[in-house]
Amino acid sequence: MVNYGCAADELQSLAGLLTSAGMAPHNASLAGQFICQKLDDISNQMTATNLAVDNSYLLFSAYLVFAMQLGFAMLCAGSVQAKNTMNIMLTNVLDAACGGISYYLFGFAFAFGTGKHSNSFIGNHFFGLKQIPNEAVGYDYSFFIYQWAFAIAAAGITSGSIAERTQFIAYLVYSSFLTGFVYPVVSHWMWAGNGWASATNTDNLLFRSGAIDFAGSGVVHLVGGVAGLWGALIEGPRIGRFHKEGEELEMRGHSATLVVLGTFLLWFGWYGFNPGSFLKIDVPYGGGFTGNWTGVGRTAVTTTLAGCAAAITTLFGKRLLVGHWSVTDVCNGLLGGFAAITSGCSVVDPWAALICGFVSAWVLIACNLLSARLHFDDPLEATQLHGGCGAWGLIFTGLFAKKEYVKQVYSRTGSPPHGLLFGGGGRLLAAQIMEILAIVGWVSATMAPLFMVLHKLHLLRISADEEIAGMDLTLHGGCAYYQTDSSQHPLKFQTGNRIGNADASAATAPAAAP
Amino acid sequence: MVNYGCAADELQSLAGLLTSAGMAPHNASLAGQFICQKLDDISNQMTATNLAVDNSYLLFSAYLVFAMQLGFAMLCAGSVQAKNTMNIMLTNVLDAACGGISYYLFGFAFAFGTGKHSNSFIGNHFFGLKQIPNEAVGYDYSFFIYQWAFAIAAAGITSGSIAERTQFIAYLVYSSFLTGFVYPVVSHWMWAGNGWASATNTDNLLFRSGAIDFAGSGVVHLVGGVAGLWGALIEGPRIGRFHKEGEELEMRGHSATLVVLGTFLLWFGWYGFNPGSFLKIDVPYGGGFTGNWTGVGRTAVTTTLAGCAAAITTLFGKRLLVGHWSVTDVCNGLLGGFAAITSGCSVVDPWAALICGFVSAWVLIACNLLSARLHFDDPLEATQLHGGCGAWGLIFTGLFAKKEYVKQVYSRTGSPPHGLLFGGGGRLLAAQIMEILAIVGWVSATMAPLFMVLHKLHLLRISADEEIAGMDLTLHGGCAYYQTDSSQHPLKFQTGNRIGNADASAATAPAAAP
Amino acid sequence: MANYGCAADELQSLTGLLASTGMGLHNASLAGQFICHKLDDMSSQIAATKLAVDNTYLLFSAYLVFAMQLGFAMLCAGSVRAKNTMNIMLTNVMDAATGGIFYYLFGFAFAFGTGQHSNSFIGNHYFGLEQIPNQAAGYDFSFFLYQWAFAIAAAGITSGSIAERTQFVAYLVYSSLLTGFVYPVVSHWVWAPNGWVSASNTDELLFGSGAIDFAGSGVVHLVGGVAGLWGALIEGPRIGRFHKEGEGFEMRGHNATLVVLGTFMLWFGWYGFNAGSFMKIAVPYSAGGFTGNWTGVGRTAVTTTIAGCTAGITTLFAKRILDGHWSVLDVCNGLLGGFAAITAGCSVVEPWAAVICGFVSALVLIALNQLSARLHFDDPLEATQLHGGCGAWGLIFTGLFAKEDYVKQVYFRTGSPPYGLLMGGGWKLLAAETIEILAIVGWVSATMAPVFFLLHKFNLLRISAHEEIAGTDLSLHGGSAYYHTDSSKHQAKLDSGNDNGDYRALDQTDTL
Repeated sequence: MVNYGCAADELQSLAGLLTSAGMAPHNASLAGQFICQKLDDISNQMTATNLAVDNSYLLFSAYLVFAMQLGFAMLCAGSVQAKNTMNIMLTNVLDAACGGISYYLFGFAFAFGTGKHSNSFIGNHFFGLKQIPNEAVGYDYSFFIYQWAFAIAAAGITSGSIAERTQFIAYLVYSSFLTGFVYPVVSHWMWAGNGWASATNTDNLLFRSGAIDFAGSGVVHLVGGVAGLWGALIEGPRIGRFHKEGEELEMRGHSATLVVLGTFLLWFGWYGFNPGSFLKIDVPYGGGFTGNWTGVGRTAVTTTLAGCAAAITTLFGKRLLVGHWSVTDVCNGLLGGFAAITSGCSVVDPWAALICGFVSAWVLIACNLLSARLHFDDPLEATQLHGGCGAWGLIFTGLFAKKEYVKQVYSRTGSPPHGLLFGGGGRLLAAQIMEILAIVGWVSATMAPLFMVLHKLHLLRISADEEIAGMDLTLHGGCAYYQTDSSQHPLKFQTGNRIGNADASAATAPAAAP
Repeated sequence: MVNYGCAADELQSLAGLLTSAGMAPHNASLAGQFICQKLDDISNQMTATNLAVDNSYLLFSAYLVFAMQLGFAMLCAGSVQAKNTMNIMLTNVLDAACGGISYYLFGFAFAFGTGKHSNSFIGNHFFGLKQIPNEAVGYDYSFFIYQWAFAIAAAGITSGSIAERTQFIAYLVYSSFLTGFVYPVVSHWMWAGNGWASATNTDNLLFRSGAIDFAGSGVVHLVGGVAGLWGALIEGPRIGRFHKEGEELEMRGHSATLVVLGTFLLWFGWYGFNPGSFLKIDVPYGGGFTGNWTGVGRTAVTTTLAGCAAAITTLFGKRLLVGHWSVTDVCNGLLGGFAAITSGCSVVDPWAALICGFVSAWVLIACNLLSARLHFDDPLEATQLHGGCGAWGLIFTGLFAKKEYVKQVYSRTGSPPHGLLFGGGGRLLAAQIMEILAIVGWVSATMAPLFMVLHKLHLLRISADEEIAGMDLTLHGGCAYYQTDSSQHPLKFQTGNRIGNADASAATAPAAAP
Repeated sequence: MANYGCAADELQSLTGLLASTGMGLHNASLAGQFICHKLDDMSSQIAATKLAVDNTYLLFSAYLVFAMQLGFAMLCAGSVRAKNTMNIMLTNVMDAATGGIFYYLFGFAFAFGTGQHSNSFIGNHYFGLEQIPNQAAGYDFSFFLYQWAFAIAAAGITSGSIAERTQFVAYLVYSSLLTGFVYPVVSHWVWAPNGWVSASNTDELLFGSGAIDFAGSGVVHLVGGVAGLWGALIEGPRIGRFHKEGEGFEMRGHNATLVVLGTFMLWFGWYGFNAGSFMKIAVPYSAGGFTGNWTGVGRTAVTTTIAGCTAGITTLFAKRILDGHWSVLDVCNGLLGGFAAITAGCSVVEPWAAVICGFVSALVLIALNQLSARLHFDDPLEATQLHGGCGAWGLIFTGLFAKEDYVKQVYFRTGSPPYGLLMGGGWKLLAAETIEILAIVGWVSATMAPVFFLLHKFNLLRISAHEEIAGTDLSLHGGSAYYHTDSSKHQAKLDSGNDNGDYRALDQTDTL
């Protein structure tokens, strides 16, 4: 925090100046102290207000990001068959719940535990939130809550890829591993003060640039997408999804309403995800009218425009390719646009966001066509959407990042590497590509063996009987929906109901009641 | 921004005063500079904090308003028949997506593009967000996001009126036109610094008062309602809704749960819509304890009370008229109360809000009875609700606006015209009525011909076959709901499934799998 | 508000000091006024910003709490059978609407109307928001809105307990009474500055401690739970729920998706409920320091999250062991139980203690559910067990685990106030917590039980068996919630008499 009060030597020199006017030293000291005391008080109060504003901002952003988990749950529930609804919703609830515990115990420490003896690969402080709040690194509890909300999003992505055919135990294992270890390590690389690819690394920037992954196209979406890729690959497609002849049977989700509900909630939450990643809002750029609040606002605009452009592109693209106006496709296109802009949202102009969204819609369509041809079955298109569009987003940032914004957002001076198309050289793009390769490599190296081991131990996929019957019945104690109610058992309760008298009196009730 | 530091002449005079004390001019200058430097630093930080608070407030309000789009989507989906769910949800998603692009490119410029050569009818600056952020007019990106969230709400209202029978192309045409041109022009009139009816007009106030439409009973709700009126009128009622004998067949929405969900989300979002319209919260009224935050809080209270009063009135009113306690009617009543209070929310007392809500419930009931008699079919009652209650809200403001609040909210001095019933004279009421007439005239003059042309070109209404089958099947690639799943295709996948081996091996899995 | 400008005597002494330099008195006065004027301007701007920040914080917290009402509505709707969906959703909407009117007219006054002639039992100022905003008490409109959002939550809890079998008129009666009177009185006791058990009581603290119920495990959850207990007891179980032989027949809710939706919305809103209860965020713990109420707020969000998460996971495995399946509905209820429990102590315990809180609350809920099944007590949403049981546990938990530092920070205590028994803080806090439980159970029983009983005697409480079997939506609310089959099957009808003659012609040729 900047101190707007008087330092000790300032007080002394002020008193000295006053003394030189012929004031008695004692009086000069009193007058100096008076002025400085007032300034100190004001300074302290301003520091407090500044912290209050920044923490409020971060906390409410965290709540918005948390609302994305609700969005995921609804999106996933709507996108699977009715018979697996309970299963997928349970995984979404547990992503949040297990993630809360594991991120508290060690995930946060792995991700942001910089300090003595820390390294650029993994953090090792703040286990169990020890020494938080910590003025030295500037972490308060709000920062933990915000990062936790991010962490559970990654696991949520993957659960979509392997939906409708995964054993519950397998889910528990990979989810804990992903949220507790794989994801935190990547976020340490990209976002911690000493991560090897971090654009905020103070020692040694990768390619003298560092990868710009502002809110996590790579850290969150690509990680979730690649993990899902391996899971879905190793499990194989759902029974009935593809036929030997290559013919494809579309397995529609059971409720488009839930898909739209989930999509809108994700959109809502994305305003915490992207603009919230500034972490502080009360930071002026020095110009008076502009500051982090301008950057935050611009980020909200680029996020909106990228999603909108992707949605409209998907609408017309799908109309041309498939022949109908599909709301579920538009929803996925929208989310693809958001996943793509997430990396560069803070450092690109609004018009560039339109390009980002436009391309990401085609990336998603192409990935979907490819995966259909390869008989790759991802019930929520999570791999294609979060993996494909996430990777495109990182490249997009390498192409379109604007120098001025990079300087503002990452507090750089001089001329930092920026977007290739803006004459910023290839350094940033190289760092972005490095990030993609590192994430794909790391997640593959950790998650693929995990899924393979589970597969070998017959813990990964449910039996064909179970799959056809639906997991809700076999594992979760019943279906999600009971539109018909249990009053069709009149015989049973008439003969043996405890409140049989109420029942009996019912027949004569109209007469008896006053 | 107020400057709390020293102006150049202040510094000089302070140094002069110190010199007069016998201090050497150099020392006096040093002492003066020291004090002024401190004050300047503090002043800058205070400006930054002020901007950070105001922008955070506006951004989070914008997010709440955006959540209303989700509310609309759910409300609309629940209020139509299951066979048209995909259609109406797609229109809601596209309202947001198309609105994002068109409002970015030109809508915002039409609405708020004041500057050189601008006029009181339409704006002409800031196309594509050029020159934003702009200190001179005080617009930052957050202001754009907030206004965009408003703009898409108007289109959402209209889509309800013409639901279940409109061609998708027609929807795309009118929606772009409404969001991109018709609505921005009206918002320029009422809200821009030089709009002809604006209460913030600095040159020439209409009737020396200007119309008070704080958060848009007229600008948003009446515009959407009148557009819907013409659409629904020209299309005619849905097939089967009315019979020659005048008998009416109620066509119920397919899910009351979605209606309630949507209503609550709209309620939630309305706290961004009404209180957020202050745009800034860090503005003291001069008294110390009160300031814009008081106005914001009072606005939230009046909004709540108007909705609550309308809901309860509707509950008992409908019970008396129809004989049952209907939750969907209560939801509509609630929304009517909100639409009505939107105009005057910031300038009336909480008790007046009760009156506003009470009357708006009866306005809605009367409009609904009238429209049933006239065989006017609006599936969501959007015309009656947003049009009728919106118009009532404008009149209500002309009757009940309180002088003190008008002065605070619109920074007026002296004795501005205020509510007729509070002895404020008829000027404000006249301005409010002028606004109603202007909006009805303008929207009719633009939207009615548009719908008529579409009608003549047979682009407006779908065919009767399509209408009976439902648009989801004919246009949008399938139904919204697949409660039965695809496991009834066992024959198909057993004979031809690509992973038929997995299927077969399931029985013998432990043996077959490696 | 602290004043950072110059008081009159400060200005005088500054002028005096400057005059001592030989500066003319007039000049000295000018110089002094210049400096003081600048400082005064800044001071008022700082005060304004602080109020803006605090009010913004409180308002957005209130909006989050309001979102819980949506969560309740969806949770309740999903947990009942399809034939009663309209009914329960209507009660949730009306909780908010009638609550808004009553809390405005007198509920807020009962709860927070302290002032002259006020007492420790009930408030008596600010009826109809008169004299609000009020600088003396520090209440602005945002405070009212926040408290309203709390009040409607309590009524929402109870409506779950008596779902699917209660007459709508009975609901209107008890809901108004609960929101307008019973709940405000309790919140006066525990939260008003002169409530008799309030930990912020400035005159006389109960046992020198006061009960710490930060965000209302007792005030909101226990109140709602106990009211629900009496309602459900007096009404008796739903038809078909239990059999003479003691066998329980599970009556599943009609839509698990809505339950999950509601649970997540409640979780979302709980961040306003618990963390928002600080009311102000721009309060430093030490001048110029890094920590302040924002740290407390953040910690509260963390403890809330962790308690819920632990309870959810505990429930998951416990139910797997007990029932044999992984149940998402049970996990949702477990989560909510954890939240209800941590609500009392969320601001004054360490994150690790929240783990214990959540773990125990899951077991409390499971035990109470088994007990209620054995006793043939039927609460369709487990609201009594969840909000009552876990809420009570939360109060005791606070008495055991409250940390001294945090109690001092949150309640502005100096010295060594009583704190958690297990943290070495003595018995006083735990005793106060226990007194709060007893007082709430006693008060709510004394008021609500007679109400329900009278309604019962007048045959206004429970619907008839016919109605119950047919479902209240059909008999009371004008039709079912769902019409998945659409009205296009009315072709014959519309063919004969449709207004739209041209379309009718098409129908006859094309569809028949």
